[in-house]
Amino acid sequence: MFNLFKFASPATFYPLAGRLAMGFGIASAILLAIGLYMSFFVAPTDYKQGEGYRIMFIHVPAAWMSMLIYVVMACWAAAGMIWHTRLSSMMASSLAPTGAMFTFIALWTGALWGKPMWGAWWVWDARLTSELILLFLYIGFMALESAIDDPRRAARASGLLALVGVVNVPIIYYSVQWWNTLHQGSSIKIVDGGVESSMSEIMVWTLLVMTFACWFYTIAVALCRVRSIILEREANTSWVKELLQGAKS
Amino acid sequence: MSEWFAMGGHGLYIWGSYGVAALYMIVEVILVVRRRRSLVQRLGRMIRMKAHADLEVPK
Amino acid sequence: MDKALLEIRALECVRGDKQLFSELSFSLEAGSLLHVHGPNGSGKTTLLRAIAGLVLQECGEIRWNGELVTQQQDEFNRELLYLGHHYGLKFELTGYENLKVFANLSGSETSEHEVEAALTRFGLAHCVELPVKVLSQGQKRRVALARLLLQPSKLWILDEPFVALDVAAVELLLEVIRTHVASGGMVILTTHQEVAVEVGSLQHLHLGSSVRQH
Amino acid sequence: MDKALLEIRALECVRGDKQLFSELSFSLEAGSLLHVHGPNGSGKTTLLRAIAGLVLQECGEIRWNGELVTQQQDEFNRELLYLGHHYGLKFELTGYENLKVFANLSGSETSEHEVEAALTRFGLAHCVELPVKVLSQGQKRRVALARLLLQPSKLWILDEPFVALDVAAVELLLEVIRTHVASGGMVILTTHQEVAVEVGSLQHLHLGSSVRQH
Amino acid sequence: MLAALRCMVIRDLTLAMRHRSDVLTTVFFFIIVVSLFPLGVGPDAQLLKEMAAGVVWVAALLASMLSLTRLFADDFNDGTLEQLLLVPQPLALIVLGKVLAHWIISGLPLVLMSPLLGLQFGLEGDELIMLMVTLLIGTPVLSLLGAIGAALTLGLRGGGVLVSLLVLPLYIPVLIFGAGAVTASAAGMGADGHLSLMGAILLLALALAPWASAAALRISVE
Amino acid sequence: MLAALRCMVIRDLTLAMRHRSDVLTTVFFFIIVVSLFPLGVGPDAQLLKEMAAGVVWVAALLASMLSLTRLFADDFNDGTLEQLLLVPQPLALIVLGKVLAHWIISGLPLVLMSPLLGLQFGLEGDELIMLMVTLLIGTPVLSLLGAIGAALTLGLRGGGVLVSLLVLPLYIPVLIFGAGAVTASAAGMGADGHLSLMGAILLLALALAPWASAAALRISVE
Ligand code: HEM
Ligand SMILES: Nc1ncnc2c1ncn2[C@@H]1O[C@H](COP(=O)(O)OP(=O)(O)OP(=O)(O)O)[C@@H](O)[C@H]1O
Ligand SMILES: Nc1ncnc2c1ncn2[C@@H]1O[C@H](COP(=O)(O)OP(=O)(O)OP(=O)(O)O)[C@@H](O)[C@H]1O
Ligand SMILES: [Mg+2]
Ligand SMILES: [Mg+2]
Repeated sequence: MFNLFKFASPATFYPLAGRLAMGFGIASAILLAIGLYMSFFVAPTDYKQGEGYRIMFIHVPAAWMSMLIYVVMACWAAAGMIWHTRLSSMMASSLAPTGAMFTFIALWTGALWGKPMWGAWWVWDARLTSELILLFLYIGFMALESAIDDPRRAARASGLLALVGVVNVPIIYYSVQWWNTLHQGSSIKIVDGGVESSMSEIMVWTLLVMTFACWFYTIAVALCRVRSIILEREANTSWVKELLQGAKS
Repeated sequence: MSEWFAMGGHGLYIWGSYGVAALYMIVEVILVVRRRRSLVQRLGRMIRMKAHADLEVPK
Repeated sequence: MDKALLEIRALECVRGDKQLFSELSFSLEAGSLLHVHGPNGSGKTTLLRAIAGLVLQECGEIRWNGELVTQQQDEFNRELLYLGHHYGLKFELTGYENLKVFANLSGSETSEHEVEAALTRFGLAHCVELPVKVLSQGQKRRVALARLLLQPSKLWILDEPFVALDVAAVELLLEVIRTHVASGGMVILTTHQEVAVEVGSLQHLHLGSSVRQH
Repeated sequence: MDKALLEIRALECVRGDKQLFSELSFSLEAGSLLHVHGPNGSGKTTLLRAIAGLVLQECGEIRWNGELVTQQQDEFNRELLYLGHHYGLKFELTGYENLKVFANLSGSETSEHEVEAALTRFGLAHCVELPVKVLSQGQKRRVALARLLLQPSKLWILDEPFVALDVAAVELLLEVIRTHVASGGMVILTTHQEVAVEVGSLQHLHLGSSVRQH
Repeated sequence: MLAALRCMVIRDLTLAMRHRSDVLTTVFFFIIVVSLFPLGVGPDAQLLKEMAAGVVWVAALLASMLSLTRLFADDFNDGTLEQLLLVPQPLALIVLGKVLAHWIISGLPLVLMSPLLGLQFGLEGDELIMLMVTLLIGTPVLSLLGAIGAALTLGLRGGGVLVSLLVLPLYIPVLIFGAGAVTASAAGMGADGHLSLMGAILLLALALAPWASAAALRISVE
Repeated sequence: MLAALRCMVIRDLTLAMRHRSDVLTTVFFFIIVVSLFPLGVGPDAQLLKEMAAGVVWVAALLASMLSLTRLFADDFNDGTLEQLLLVPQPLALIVLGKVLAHWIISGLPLVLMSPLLGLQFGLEGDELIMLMVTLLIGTPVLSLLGAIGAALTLGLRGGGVLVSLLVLPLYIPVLIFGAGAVTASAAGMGADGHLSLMGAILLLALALAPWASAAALRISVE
């Protein structure tokens, strides 16, 4: 989805990112409002879990985003390594904090869901553990990046780390199948074009709306952050000077 | 109303989840916007000062 | 004259937010020496390291034998000997052991005898058995330079090789460089000292506020 | 002429199983410069470090103001500034911070302004805010040398101070040394380079196969 | 190719032998950490036996990680690393040589010590052998993966703790299968599945980690 | 006297705030090490609950020890330590100030994190509080004793592992009583005895360790 702009130069990308961020931000706010309304007022009470299952509508999108963002981040890092495009590594580092946040939200909401459902805040189950590791990977990525002074070297080093760490994502995803665990397996499957699910239709729709809201939110925040990063790294170029002088005088 | 907030006994857990998630997202947005704004200010000041210095030195 | 072996085209290097040089182009054929001049911090070391592949250039290309060096790293490294500010010696090993390791890694079959001869030539006969860390500054430098006699590389990149050497050793090194160039080798060097590096085909490159070339 | 401030009597230094020099005696009064000559490994660095108290001599004595330095270590250290092969800089700190630390440690009240002036004098004005580790070799050296302008020590011991400096910086350093000697300071230095260290009262000391003195 | 590998290994082993105390400290650290647990958990023999494999494995992880911080640091500081980047051999091969030497110095002694520590925790016969075998397959993976982290943090302030943050998450699959194999064999189940998975991980690490470390080194030296 | 102490503490805290990542990495190291054990031992909740106190305590020992190696190192390398030896205040007081700052930076965060980790291991209510209290009394002792080891190994090659050899044995009494108190209170027995013993150890360490470290520093700087 970000690939469209891969070869764009920072100078042309900067204003474009501003407009896109605004658009995605608004879209995500609207979707979030609809999604929240659906999850609390439209979706029916679950016959097995009662009201508690409503945590799902934030837990599952956050868990999905946490993994997706890491993969996207690794892809950007790989692109930066292969083609030496400056923008790619900036995109990678702009995604990391949001990814870490969603990982934390998945862990937190999972723990709050686990107490009423399993009777424990935390069990050392494969999926839970690997999600925790994912959080450490994000933190390691950010720590390494902040420890290196030279931004270009920092981008390359942390990009390499992201690539090495990406092997963990399939482990998280398939952990439920490899080890039989407490945590629930996939309840939504994509079978030749159609979506098949064990949940009621309205729950699936709510989940999808919330997922897209989170997705758009991520894009908006990442674009906004990448604008700051572009400014920081390109502070000495003439286009930044013109831009800032124009804005201030 | 308060019955709805209780969520069938699971209120604490549900509101704990949604509350923290909302808090985090709002804080993140604020941080991102603030970072950009202060950066634009700082760089702008730097560039303007440099322009001044360049003007004054040759004279 | 031969076709140029080493070709630099439109090279640009940036460190931090400082552009050290840009649009730098030159070429070097077999049997010639390039002397890079410039004040402190003008980017001589950076240029030399970029050619050796230790620093990534911002743009521009470096060709060896007509091909990009990045596409033939191993072959290029076989033809290259880089000696920088650092000695690149393990201080716990003796001079002999240090040289032996480098000779083995460069893939050349170097006999014990040759290593000893190189050390003797650089006046280190009486301290072969001392670990490098107790040697004097100039002696350390001599050990590092003894590699020049052992590795059959074509291109020598020497970053201030005369530092810490006494008069006799400077003479010796000049002699070694002259022989190398005369037999078709290539040398790129920098130095702030006044030394007479006169050889057949000599080029000068000036880095600094304004980049000139002659 | 004054009474000699620094006196060396029958000094002998041994490293490993090698006697570097023995029966070495000389004295130095205020306003004079001692240039120590000798080939690589002849013991120049060892002699300088012995005077600075960084190496223990085998026998002989070193007197400052007529008293043994070992008995007035603190006072002697206050009068001494030693710059060796190593830069003695913290690579993570900026040049400014490095100098500030040294100034503070030496107990002298050095203002921000003075430190900046010293850096500017050594041509480092545009890189005060860079950590020393990214500076070029010559720039690092210049930072270390800027200490000379900040600490009011009488005796400077400089081990090959001209290494890595470009022509302008060598000139500048010579100027600084001349001023120091002219105002009653004392300098002991070694160098392999041909530089014109001509000052009022100049002594030479030759170390090496045969120890001579004039 | 092989000559260069051999040369690197011998060089690093010679260097290590020049300071023998460095080698010993890793082993002692391993022994001490393992011995701390019975003190913390209490003397219950059954409990100790059940946690034995996990504890020995975690201690091995920590010991290997601590010794890693110095894998490239010395070469980096004295400029040898630069020269190693320039020798006409694939850098990955050089890295492999260094990692091999590191394993011989700090991994192999752990493998050899492990049966003794297992005995202290009440492991017996087959379990002891299984513990040794898993460590034998697993510790090279630790050295290989750790090299990536060590290369990435080269020359950084506070590299020691940073390297643990980067490397420990990557170690986790090895830990799970390694300790799992011992537990499974203690429970009478076959551990073949675990072992073959570990073998696969080792092969994968052997094939990829040297390249990744080489790339990281190039970034750090610049 | 007190002014000098305060000055030292504030100086060290300011320095730590300059590299905030250093502070965070200690906590993360602690969390990661604790999280490694369940992966090695397996998910059996009962087993995990029994070993919880021991594991958290050992991890605290290791985290505190690792951060210790840098307690005096920076000051030593840049020559500040020499200067500190010369100020007209008892050296033991200076050391106490540094240790206090070290505890605030690396001990206190562990204490604050411990209930969360306890929860993951299934500890509840009283046990959690007991875990926190023992760590609150115990971690200052770790910093105090560790300072002696850090001072002794100052400037030595491979100091990191050496310090662990010197210091870990000294830590053992704290570990036994600290983890013991939690286990005892979980078993429903009173932990008062353990706690008062730990208090005594703390007082003793507070009275003696600064002097010992000061003496060690004088030896190392010479
Ligand atoms: C801290 C605890 C937890 C963590 C770290 C966690 C982590 C995850 C992750 C990573 C996913 C996405 C995986 C995938 O899409 O296949 C996920 C999905 C899910 N989780 Fe959790 N979880 C936790 C607790 C819980 C609890 C307590 C429940 C309910 C009892 C739960 C129910 C679900 C459901 C229903 C899904 C959606 C699965 C699907 O449809 O694919 N989780 N969780
Ligand atoms: N991160 C950075 N930010 C700004 N400038 C930098 C950065 N890193 C390096 N530099 C500058 O790049 C230059 C590097 O110069 P280099 O080492 O190539 O000089 P040199 O010509 O070899 O000098 P010398 O004669 O002193 O050896 C220095 O001027 C240094 O200040
Ligand atoms: N342990 C040892 N055994 C034998 N010789 C030793 C030992 N330690 C040092 N040396 C010798 O002592 C001498 C030290 O010389 P020093 O460093 O003083 O020389 P220098 O005159 O400064 O030389 P340079 O001009 O190269 O700097 C060297 O020749 C060295 O080989
Ligand atoms: Mg240079
Ligand atoms: Mg010398």
